[in-house]
Amino acid sequence: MTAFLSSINYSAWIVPVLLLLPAFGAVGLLAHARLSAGDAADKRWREARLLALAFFVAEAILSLGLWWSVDPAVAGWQAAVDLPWIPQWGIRFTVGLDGISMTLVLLTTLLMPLVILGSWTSIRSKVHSYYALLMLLTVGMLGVFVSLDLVLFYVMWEIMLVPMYLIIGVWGGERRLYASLKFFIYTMVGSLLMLVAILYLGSEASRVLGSPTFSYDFILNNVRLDPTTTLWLFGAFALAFAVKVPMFPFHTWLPDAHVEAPTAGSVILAAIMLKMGTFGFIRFALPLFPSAAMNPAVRTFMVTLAVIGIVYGALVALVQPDFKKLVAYSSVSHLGFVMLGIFALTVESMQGALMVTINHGVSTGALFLLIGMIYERRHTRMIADYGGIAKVVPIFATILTIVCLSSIGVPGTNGFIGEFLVLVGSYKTQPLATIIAATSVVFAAAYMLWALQRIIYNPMTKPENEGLKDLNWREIGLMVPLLIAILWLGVYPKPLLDKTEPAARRLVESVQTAAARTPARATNGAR
Amino acid sequence: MNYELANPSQLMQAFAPDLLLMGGAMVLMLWAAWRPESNEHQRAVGKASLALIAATIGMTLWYSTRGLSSSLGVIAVDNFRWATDLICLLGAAGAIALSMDYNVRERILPAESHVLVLFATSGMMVLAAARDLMIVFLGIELMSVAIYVLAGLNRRSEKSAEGSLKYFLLGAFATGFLLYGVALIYGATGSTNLVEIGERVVRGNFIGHPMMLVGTGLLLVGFGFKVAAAPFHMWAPDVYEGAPTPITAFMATAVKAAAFATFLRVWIEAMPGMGEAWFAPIWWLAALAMFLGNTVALAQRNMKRLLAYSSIAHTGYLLVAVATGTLGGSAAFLFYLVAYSLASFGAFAVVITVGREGDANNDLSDYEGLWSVRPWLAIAMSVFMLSLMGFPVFGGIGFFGKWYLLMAAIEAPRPLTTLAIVLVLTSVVSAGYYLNVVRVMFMKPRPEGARDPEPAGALTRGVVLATAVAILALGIMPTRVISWSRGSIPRPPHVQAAAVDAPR
Amino acid sequence: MMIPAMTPEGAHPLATTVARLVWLLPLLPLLGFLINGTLAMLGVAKVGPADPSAGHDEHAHAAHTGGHDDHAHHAPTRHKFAGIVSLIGPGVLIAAFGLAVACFLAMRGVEMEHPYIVTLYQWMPVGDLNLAATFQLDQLSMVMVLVVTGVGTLIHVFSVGYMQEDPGYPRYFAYLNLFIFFMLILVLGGNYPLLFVGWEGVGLCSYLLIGFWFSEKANADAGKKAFIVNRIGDFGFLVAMFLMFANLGALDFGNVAAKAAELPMGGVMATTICLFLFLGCAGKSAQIPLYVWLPDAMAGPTPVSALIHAATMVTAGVYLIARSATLFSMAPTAQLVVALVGGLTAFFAATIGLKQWDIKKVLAYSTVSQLGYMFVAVGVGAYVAGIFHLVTHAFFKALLFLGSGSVIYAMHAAYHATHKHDDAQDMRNMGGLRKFMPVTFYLMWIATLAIAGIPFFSGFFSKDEILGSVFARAHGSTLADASLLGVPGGTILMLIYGLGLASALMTAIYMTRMMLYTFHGPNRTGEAERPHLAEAPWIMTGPLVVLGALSLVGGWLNVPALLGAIGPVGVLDHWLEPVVGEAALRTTLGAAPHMTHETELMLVGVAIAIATAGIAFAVWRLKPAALVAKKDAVAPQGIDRILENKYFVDEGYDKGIVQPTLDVSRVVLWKGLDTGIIDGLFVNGSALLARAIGWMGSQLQTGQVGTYAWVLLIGVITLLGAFTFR
Amino acid sequence: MLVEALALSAVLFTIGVIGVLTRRNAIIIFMCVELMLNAVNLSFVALSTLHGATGQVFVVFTMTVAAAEAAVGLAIIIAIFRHTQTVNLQNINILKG
Repeated sequence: MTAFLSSINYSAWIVPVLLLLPAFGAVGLLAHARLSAGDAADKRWREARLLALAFFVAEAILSLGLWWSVDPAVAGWQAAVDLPWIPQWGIRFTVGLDGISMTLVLLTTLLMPLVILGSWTSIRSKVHSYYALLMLLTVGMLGVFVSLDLVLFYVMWEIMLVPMYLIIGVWGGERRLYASLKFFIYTMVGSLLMLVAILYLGSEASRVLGSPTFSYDFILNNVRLDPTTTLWLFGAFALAFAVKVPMFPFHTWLPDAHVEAPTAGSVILAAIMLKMGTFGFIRFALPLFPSAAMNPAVRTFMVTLAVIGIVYGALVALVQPDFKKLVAYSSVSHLGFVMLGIFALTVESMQGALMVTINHGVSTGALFLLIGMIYERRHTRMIADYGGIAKVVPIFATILTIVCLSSIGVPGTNGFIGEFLVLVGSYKTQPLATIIAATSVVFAAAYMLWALQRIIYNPMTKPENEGLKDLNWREIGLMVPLLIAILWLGVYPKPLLDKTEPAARRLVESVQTAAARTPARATNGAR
Repeated sequence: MNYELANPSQLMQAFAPDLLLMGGAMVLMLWAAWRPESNEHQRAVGKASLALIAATIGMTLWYSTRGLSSSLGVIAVDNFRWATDLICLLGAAGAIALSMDYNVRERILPAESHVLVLFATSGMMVLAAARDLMIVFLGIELMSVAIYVLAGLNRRSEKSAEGSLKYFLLGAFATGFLLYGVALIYGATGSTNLVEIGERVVRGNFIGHPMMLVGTGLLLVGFGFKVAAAPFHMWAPDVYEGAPTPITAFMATAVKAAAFATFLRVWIEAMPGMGEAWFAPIWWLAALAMFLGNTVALAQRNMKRLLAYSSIAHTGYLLVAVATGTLGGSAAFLFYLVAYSLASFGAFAVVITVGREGDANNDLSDYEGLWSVRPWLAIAMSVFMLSLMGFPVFGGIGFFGKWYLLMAAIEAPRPLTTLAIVLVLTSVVSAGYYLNVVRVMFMKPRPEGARDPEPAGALTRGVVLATAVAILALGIMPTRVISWSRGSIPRPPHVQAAAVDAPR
Repeated sequence: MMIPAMTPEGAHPLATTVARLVWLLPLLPLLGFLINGTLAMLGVAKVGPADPSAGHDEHAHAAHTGGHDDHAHHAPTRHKFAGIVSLIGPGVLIAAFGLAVACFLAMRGVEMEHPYIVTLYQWMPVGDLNLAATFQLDQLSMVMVLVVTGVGTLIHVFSVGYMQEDPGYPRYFAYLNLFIFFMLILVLGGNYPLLFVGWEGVGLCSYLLIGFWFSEKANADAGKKAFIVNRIGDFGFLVAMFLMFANLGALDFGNVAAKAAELPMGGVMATTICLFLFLGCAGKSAQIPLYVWLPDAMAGPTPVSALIHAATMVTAGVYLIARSATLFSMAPTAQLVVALVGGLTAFFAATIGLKQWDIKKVLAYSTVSQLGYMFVAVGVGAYVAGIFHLVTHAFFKALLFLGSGSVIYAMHAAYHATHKHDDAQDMRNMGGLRKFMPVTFYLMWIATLAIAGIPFFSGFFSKDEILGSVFARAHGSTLADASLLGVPGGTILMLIYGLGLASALMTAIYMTRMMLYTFHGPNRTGEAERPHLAEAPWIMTGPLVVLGALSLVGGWLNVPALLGAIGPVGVLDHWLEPVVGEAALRTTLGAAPHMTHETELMLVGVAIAIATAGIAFAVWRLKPAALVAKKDAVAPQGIDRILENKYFVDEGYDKGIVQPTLDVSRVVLWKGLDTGIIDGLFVNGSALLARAIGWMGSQLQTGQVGTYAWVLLIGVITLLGAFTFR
Repeated sequence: MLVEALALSAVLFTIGVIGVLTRRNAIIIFMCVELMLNAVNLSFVALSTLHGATGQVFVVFTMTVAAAEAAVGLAIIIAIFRHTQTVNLQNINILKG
């Protein structure tokens, strides 16, 4: 495989192609919308979704080669491309991958076809725009993972907002207007401050280099700032990422966005977009500002927020009447684990954080897909409207049970591996926080199983549920890869762990040594 | 070539593009008045005006490529002037193009309306060229008097008349302050030439001179009024709402650009030595304009008023560039002016398209579900809104405009980091109303019984398309505009002499 | 994985025997699970239409029997896949048991100094945590494997009869197979995390099987409760693992034991780890304060209660402590806690058992009580005694449960035949069943005598060994030297001994009470139903007979020296010596506990006397003839009421923990903090603030030129002020 | 002499400003604005004794501009009068908010 890939010079073009293909897809869909204007609505709809699926499948297949072509052990960026963009400002189109971003890119590309299949029948209005927006969204998401220029990163970071805003706002639920605006503005508050910080970093880098640059590598290796400035810049980056993660107390956009978004929106939000936040911490906030990240006060603060998020998210999830909202709060809890793992800063916890990142993508993505399926049949997300449906939809019930177990972190599923690694690694540096975080194993079981019981078990009290139809082949088929991932990662996570291990180790070591070099003390220096 | 301005014929040559427009406008005025009022005549004059503007643009472009310069005199011959001219001329062309359709709909028959735009534009070109406070005053008045009339052009509309009256009275009032400021500066320095003032301020250490201080302050009031900076902005929403929409677009872009350009030139050439004095006031003016413009816009339902407050907010953003006092700031200023003008003009063009006779259908609710009936129009409007918001890619060049401003603010010798943060935070507030427009168009259903917007004229459609495409294209590839704005910054002789850092 | 350097894998004597197939042991039930699970899905699933958003098919639910066949085993017909499932479900277990026996024989055949460790693959190779999936086969896990597969096989066979008419038949066997798979992972896992996989896996199966008839809310509730309470324990287990990894640097048994032995005796670290581990054990093995789930778990099918909630899963905690013997031997204080909690649980559960009417509830509390005994044993460092009781208990308690299952089966069949809806598990509705089901009757009496501790039945030996160990250690051990909250260890051990005796007495009483009310006296089932009462089919009585035999002779596994005359002394002692011997010696200060024959005889005498007295008291005091059927019974008063309601512990937990948690989450956290403060005050509040400012600003815009001029002038004055007064 | 002239100019300017702020009639307000301009003219003339002819030139410009403004202004006032039948600014406020 490796030989084949190098024979077609795969790494030289794959990243730009992955970014461009969905953009062309969007254009293609709009062109189709224009060309087929006279056709019957049903035919247009069928063709549009097929076209979208084709594009996303092509994207997924193309991206698969990354698994072989990216060698995690190599220290530099792989599949890197560096082109000039705005020379006057030193802004370049610099992209590249390491083991961490490669797994996230694959998560994105592999999940997207499933997302399309997930909304195969539920989206019927303005389908062309819908799929075009999904494609633009994909460009942004992939762009964030591959960008190695701070401005390029910011641009990619921002362009995700508009498609998601529209997806929630146009195809969403009853309170979609409120939720979409909240989502947009919440995210923007954080990211605009990050913009100022990026500019500041860039101006410092330009001073060092003598010509303008926003290169990630250059800034990483050459820009040294005084501790106070570092703290401020870290704060700006951290706020942007913390909103996206979302960390307590910046999480309140998430339940609304999740609940109101259509299935595809919820899946993408949970599975990929939240990961941008944690990825941002891993790629930018920590390595660029090690002294701030390792500052005991900052670290304690972040770990505390993470742990509050874990327990708080679980407790609030416990009492949600709406299943989507429950899953949303459970995301707050799960992402808290990621943040704990990142800021505990051991190889184990970092690997665990990455594992939870992937797992949450798979499990919560699957949960939202399942909710979407049952919503399509019953048009309600209220837990109380269900009950006892395992009798009429046994396939659905079985899959839901497995996915819930994965979300709870039952051993044998992927969820366990991630949480265990985070906790076992974090205990070395953050014992108290870890113990508090570990209590969530109880709460997670409580909210998930209670909800599960009220949905698929118990007596069937609602006559509307008696006619429910079980999953069809398409739905089963799209769940199968997710179930396989859940079990595979739970039983044999080594291949994935191997891919991220070198990068995680490098990150931990570099942050530790860099922080040791510049002792983090709050001085009354500059600005 | 270097014009010797003391020589009248060379002065004439240096002033040629302006003279072309003025002369042409006078001829057209005669022609316009010659024939009875009719739609056809109005259109014909409009076309002729467009041709005249095209000729002037051509001449300006030609001049701008010749590497001209001049001796010290009443007018400047530099790239900043040509750049400002181009922005204003394009604005005028757009305004006339929009007017030709709009006037038919609103039954505004006088053909002179287009010529008045030309007169206002020649005032702007005078402003762009002015290197003497006398010329500045003259330019401002030439521009303003024409705009007073244009604002009241729709004689059927009481709103139009009221806006015009308000603008006139307050404008004259503010002119009084401006003029008094000029007099005091003249009294303090003994000159009205900008470069001379600049040199004397530095040489004579006028920083603590009360007359100079009060004069500068009053001058700032005058400019503040023209660019609609808070708290001198009160006229703007009313006048913008009352004026015929193409004229509103003209005011929001060309008028603002010209006033700002001369403001900037005065500040760069005459006021560097006063930096200590004006830094804090301009800082606060910028902050107040951003804050007030963006918050009050949240409360607006009328699109024209909303865009008026938005333009007040953008005045605040541009003031950030002025506050930097650097060459980088000037480049950012020009770049932003382009970005803002494109988006603002496009937005007003959409307002015209959605609007109906009697300047109706300007309420936000009239935009509900626009996507389902006029998808491309809705998409274009979203591009304009996102561009005004400063959003990357979908907002095109608007993002880089903000980017440039922020970069200038952070890299200034006296970093405006706090102001930069105020800028981004008020941008967040602005998302509240810009996105609201997008949301109304895309996410609300079309109300029962709402009539579809009438098909727009070719010219109007052309303006919408051109601005939208320009915004998006320049948003991907802004390098040309960056080079252009960098090459067009005002460089007064004494600044040129000093080795100055290249702007980024 | 840090494979202990002392046991190079290939060189192990077992590596050349059949034991190298140890990985096949769990694989067999997993295979069964996969097949049965697939059959279960095929049996019920009906794939939906391609477009699910199309309108409901009104007649669709006609295909199902709807949600009304709650107790599905009322359905008359057998499942269409019943045949193949009956073959595969017990089949894989028989195969596994055969393999286990072969391994056992192989192990007997070789000289084994170190555990046999098979590395399957690298599991979590992360940083310092080099975890591999390994199986550890040694004498201890061998015993457990034999119990699990042996008793498991019998219960699978029994289930073929018991569940034959249930529509969820393949699903039942799928779960049961899965349970055995996880149980084998638990006992074979070579490190704590892998053990934990099995640990949680069996919990999961327990959850699924308790809620097997999920259409009844009580059953689903019970399953959920079991899982959540277990998770509280698992929290402790997890923290213990974190502590081990952080302080001992390893998570596999070999290295943990090696490192633990280097810890300071009685140090904080060892004690903390052990206490957290014990929290895990308390959850899984239903000890105070986490025992509450086990009685509720009786909602599951009775064979499940026998397998999971009596014989195997619930004893995992005992196994875990025996497995961690070295660690515990370094922490006498923790051992005292274990033993004391065990003793208290034994006593406490026994008191509740005295007044229960549900036959399975009696057995459930009895199980809790007996588990307490086992913890007393492993707590005081008598690991062999604990495992011994584990094994004998597996025999007689499985027998009791299956017997009660057979009774319930008969009762059900009778009620079903007459379409009567009454409680088939309440002893007040039974009575005099002896003449209807004699086989069950005799076998259950064997088990009763065994559990009561009547000499020469299996329970006598194991229980006696436990009590003797406690007594011995009270008079010389690290425990006696340690203290708990200032109370000397010796005193506590004597208290535990006392609790043990009292529990033994009560055990005899409540077991006799159960037998009397069920099988003796007049029958209270009802006139119409009586003719339908009958003995269960051979497929159910067969396993009972085997278990009966084991309950009779199980004691010979570890005959005390005192009774050396009746058989080989201390077989189990010798067998487990390589695993727990060193740790046990450390507790007893390096010497085997020594007691004079007189003391020993006295202890045995006391035990026999108490057991006999208990039975006699019950027979003397209880009058089965005076009992009335459940529907005619009057509510109990006073202490009876408290006991029958289990000291209101469940209600207390609900009021004291569950409801406050829910209320705080809902009112304070969600509505208050989340929706109120963060979202309302800060998020929407700031949006509202901006809007309010905007509104105020627009109010300033009065439309009056005068106002505008004034504002302008104020601006002018301010600006001039700023220019002139800097 | 210069100081007195400048002071008079300032006083006249202030009177003009006060007039603008206090009067309600559009025409009178406009006349107050003219007063402000002429006050400035006085300053120019006075200052030109100090700095040369530039100030006097400026005055000519100002007067010209003021005349043009007056022409346009009166036309605008007539236009509004046709709509509202009043030139009292208190009654002219349909544009607000």
